[in-house]
Amino acid sequence: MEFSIYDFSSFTAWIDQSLRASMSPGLALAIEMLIIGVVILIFYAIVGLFLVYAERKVCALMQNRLGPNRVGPGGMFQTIADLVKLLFVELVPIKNADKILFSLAPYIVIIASFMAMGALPFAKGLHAIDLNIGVFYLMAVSSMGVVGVLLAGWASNNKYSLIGAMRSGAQIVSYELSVGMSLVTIVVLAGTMQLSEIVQAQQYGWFIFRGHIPAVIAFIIYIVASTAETNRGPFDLAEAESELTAGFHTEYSGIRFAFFFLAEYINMFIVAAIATTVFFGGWMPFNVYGWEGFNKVMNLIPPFIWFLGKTGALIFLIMWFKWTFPRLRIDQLLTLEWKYFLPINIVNVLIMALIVLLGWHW
Amino acid sequence: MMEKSQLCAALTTIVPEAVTVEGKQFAELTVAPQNLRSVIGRLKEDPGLSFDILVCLTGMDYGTDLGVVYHLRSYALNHMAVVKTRISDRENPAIDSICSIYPGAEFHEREVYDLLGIKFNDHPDLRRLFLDSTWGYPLRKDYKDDVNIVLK
Amino acid sequence: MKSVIEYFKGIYNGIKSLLVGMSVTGGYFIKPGTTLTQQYPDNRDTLVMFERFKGEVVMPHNEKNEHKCTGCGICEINCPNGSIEVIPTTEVTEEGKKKRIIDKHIYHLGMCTFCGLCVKTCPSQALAFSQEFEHAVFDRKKLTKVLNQPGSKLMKGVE
Amino acid sequence: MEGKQIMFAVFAIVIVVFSIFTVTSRRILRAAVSLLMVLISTAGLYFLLNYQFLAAVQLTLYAGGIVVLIIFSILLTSQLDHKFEVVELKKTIFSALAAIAGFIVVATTILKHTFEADTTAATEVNMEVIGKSLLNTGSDGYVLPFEVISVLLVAAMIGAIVIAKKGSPVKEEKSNK
Amino acid sequence: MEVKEKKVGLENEEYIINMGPQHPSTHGVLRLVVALKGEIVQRVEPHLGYIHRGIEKMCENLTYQQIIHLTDRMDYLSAHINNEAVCLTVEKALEIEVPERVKYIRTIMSELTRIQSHQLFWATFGMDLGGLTCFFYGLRDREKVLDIFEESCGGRMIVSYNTPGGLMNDIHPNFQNRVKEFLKYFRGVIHEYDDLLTGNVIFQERSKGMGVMTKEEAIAWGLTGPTGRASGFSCDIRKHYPYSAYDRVTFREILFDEGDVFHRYLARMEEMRESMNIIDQLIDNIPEGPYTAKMKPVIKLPEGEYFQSVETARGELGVYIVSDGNKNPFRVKFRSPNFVNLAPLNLMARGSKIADLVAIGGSLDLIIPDIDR
Repeated sequence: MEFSIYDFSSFTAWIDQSLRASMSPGLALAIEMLIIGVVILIFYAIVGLFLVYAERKVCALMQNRLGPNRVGPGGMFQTIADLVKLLFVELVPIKNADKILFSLAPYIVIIASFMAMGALPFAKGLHAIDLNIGVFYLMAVSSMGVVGVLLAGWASNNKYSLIGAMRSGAQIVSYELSVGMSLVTIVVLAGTMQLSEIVQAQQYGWFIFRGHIPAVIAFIIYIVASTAETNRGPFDLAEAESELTAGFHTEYSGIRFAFFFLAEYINMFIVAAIATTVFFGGWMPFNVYGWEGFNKVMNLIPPFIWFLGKTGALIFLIMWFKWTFPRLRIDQLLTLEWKYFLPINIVNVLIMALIVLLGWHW
Repeated sequence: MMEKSQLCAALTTIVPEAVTVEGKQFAELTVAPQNLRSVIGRLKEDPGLSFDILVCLTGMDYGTDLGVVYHLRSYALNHMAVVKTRISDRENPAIDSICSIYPGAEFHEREVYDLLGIKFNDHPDLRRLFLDSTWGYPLRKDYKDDVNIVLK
Repeated sequence: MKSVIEYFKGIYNGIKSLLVGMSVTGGYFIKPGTTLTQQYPDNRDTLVMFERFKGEVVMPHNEKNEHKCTGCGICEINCPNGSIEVIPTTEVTEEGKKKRIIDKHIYHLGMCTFCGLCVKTCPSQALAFSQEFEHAVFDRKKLTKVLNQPGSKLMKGVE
Repeated sequence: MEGKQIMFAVFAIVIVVFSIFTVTSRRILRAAVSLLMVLISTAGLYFLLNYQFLAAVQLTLYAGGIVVLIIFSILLTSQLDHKFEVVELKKTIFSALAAIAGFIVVATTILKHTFEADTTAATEVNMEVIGKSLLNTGSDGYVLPFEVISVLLVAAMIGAIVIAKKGSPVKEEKSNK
Repeated sequence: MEVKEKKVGLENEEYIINMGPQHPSTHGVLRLVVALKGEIVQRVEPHLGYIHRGIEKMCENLTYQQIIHLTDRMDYLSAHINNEAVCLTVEKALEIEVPERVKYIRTIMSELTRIQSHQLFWATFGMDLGGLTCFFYGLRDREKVLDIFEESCGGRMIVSYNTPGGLMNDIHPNFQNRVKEFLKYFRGVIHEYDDLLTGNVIFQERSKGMGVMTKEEAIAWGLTGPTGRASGFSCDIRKHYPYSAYDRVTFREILFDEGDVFHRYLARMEEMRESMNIIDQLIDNIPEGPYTAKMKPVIKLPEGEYFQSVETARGELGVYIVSDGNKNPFRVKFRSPNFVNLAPLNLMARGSKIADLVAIGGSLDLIIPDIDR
């Protein structure tokens, strides 16, 4: 089977070479970094705007409403209008707040999500950096966002914010374990942490199909735990608006609030993208062994469409959770992690290791 | 369920110090303020009456003296009684609290204190409920507020 | 052993209940026809209020600019909020008698609680509720309305 | 200048500046955040050296774990407007002397040492090698220290839970008042 | 004697937060001063009066017809039942027998009011617990009841439909069809309520065993309505002291023993079904006749005291009117259910988490204007 009709590595190599040919290597590197930064930034903004719109439409349809439908066709430009509004909204100064940390917090959150973006493989050869510890790197980076949340809650000088921040801290630190362990399950199956190799290893079948039941369990735990890690409903205790008004970002306004808001959606995209890469074959098209014609058609679809499509489906699943379930309580949240997810996860990893050792997987 | 006359008769035997009033909607007792708590306590404890619920606690201003009206009900026996008391001291009215008998009376008594200025002795937490301390006692008949009360 | 069974049974039942809930929201997601949103104000022309809807108090006039209000003031007495003021004046009839008629029937929409007592108690059915519901104005003074139109007269035969 | 050298300079400056902030800041949380910056920059240095595994460990454990714990405990214990008092001059002088002494020792060692340029190309450490040697019982294996640390950590965790659980929940005090 | 804000820190472990008067979960302008220790609630202290309008004082200067529209504004979700309470008291004082038709219509309207109130409870309770979709489903169904009200009464929430002696006007000719249509529709969708919330494992975990009131406590504090009945306290005025047409219908009093948040919720869910049964029994049998008894234009109650209880959606509403023979009452007292149900909040919430406090407050289904009056 041939998957590489769309290979972007030659394209990126060509850019690299033409840059290096005309200038010093240091300058070329700087320009490459600039290009990558700008591209990711633009992609980031587009994903953010689109996801906010998608969330509104999804929840509206689930609630028998129409959702945004005034600005642009089908309300497409509603989020842009909101963004413009947020840019012009006054940054309300907070009395007795620690001003430096207060303004620093949104940047930490957004930088943490930004750093993860670079390691995602969007298509063959289309990623900023292909670390050999890719999965580990993603987890490491995503664990930094919580610092921003904690700082935001503390620096706001608001009791609700502080409670929200504390909840968020406890929650993210706990659920990182589950996210890590469920990813480890697949790393055991793949035998590598490099994201490009993980995708390549799924050439003959996505891991969720190849890994038997442990992979499915790992996926379920991953999707629930990552919902919790991104502070989304039903795990949105940090901003639980019926208890803590808006939790850690109660006091934020204008563009700083927009940063938190955007980071939430980007984080959702990132966790869905990781799940896509690790469980659903990344940019690999859906192929069925033996159905040659079908596979040919599938292979014609560009890989980043596959990638974004799978990610979108997972994002829809996460949104579906939020608009259906009531919120958990903090102790139940922790019980779920420590009493259910962690033991199941450990057993799951062991079973997966056994399967790999005995060669039972496909 | 007891008839009203039967109930009245039972009441007179159990609380002889109270005056039973005839010809009202419910069996009605009038009690002196100092006897109030013991009377209501007995009404609640007596198995033949067992007034387990304090339905309503109303502060009254009769113009000359103040009063408190207690509506008691027994769901088990499906009957009701009214206990009334009058306080003639308008300057510094006080009466025994029945919070120890019916804990639910706590808010009622605070409301009466707030709106009529009747103090309840031994109330666990007697503070104004709705209004702040700069207000008078608006449910009194002689309360004047030219700004907020406009009569046509 | 029993607690182990309980543990897994709990997981199974929990997941099942969550899926049942998701089927409800997911069901509505794929049925866009159930949308209830009204496209107000686009549908202003087709929006019909119920005939008894208590929008605001009006005094119906006929085509000859006549109303039925005799200026008796019963509505003013019955209004609990003082939102109606009847300013009467006297008029000399053809027979030379002095007769009480209204000069102005003033209605403070901002104070009205739509209890309907004025409409109900009016002895000559001079008042009615309109189905108007867009009451928002920028100036509070606009909420004070004079119900009788300028130059209007009492309808013949109404005492 | 090579790109790597620029990056090294940036990281070095960040580390130096934020280290000074960490010890001089009078607000404890700002000190913690400065420490976070130092640790992240250190991770950046590891990345520069192609020690990706170590860099990720640095980020996960220090930036994501330990600093979060530090911030967490600061949130639990201290107040927003709390500032450290200005240290007495005598103490400042003493600590400055101690720091300078330490600096002299390090500087002389570095200056005396002759650094040889590493001729081998920077190689990525294979994850499999790290994993195997971590769980190796042989002479260069780490399984014994690994397990010892695990036991130690478990003991510490149990101790922490026991200490934290001292207070009894208020629910028991519930009474009909 | 305000609660002093104490310094937060190690030396004082109490952490005091103000929930309200502007807070999403207090459903109005209730202010709860909550003392916390970590996430655990040590003490809750309701501070009232943010919308105290002095309705009882206002009543002393209004006629009996005019009082009606004020009672709409106490418990605005049981507006019709509140109206009925005053009307029944006045009718009892005047010893007027209202026409049968009026009794039937009042009963149907009361039960519809109860249904829409519980629908809104379901909607907001779901939202209190973070299930935002519930809010829209609940309000979607409630709209249908409000349309029925609007067609006959002219008002949606603030109906002012009753008047001493009868009704303001006759029911709309469409009324019966619309009610039947609604019942058919609502029976079809009520299972969504259970699917979305009642059966949900997260919801059950959140609500079971929270804010428990035993039967003894419920009786001692005088809790009524679904709140009291969830504790096993049989306190349904409709059963014990039937008024209007309640003595002509058979229905079940919903009683549970647990007295926790979940069963308070369940009691309301069951009551909706029971209310539909009541309407079923009455809707086809509304007798013909006048829609109001003959009344004088100025009502003067004979001198004396009158007390009447009705069962609103939240519990027992008692109306106590003291008359001195004038057209205005001498004193009016409303024994409002929310006021009584709020009192033991501290007892219920002590020792639970903040999130539970929200759930407990939501399960009491408090309407703040009814507390403040």
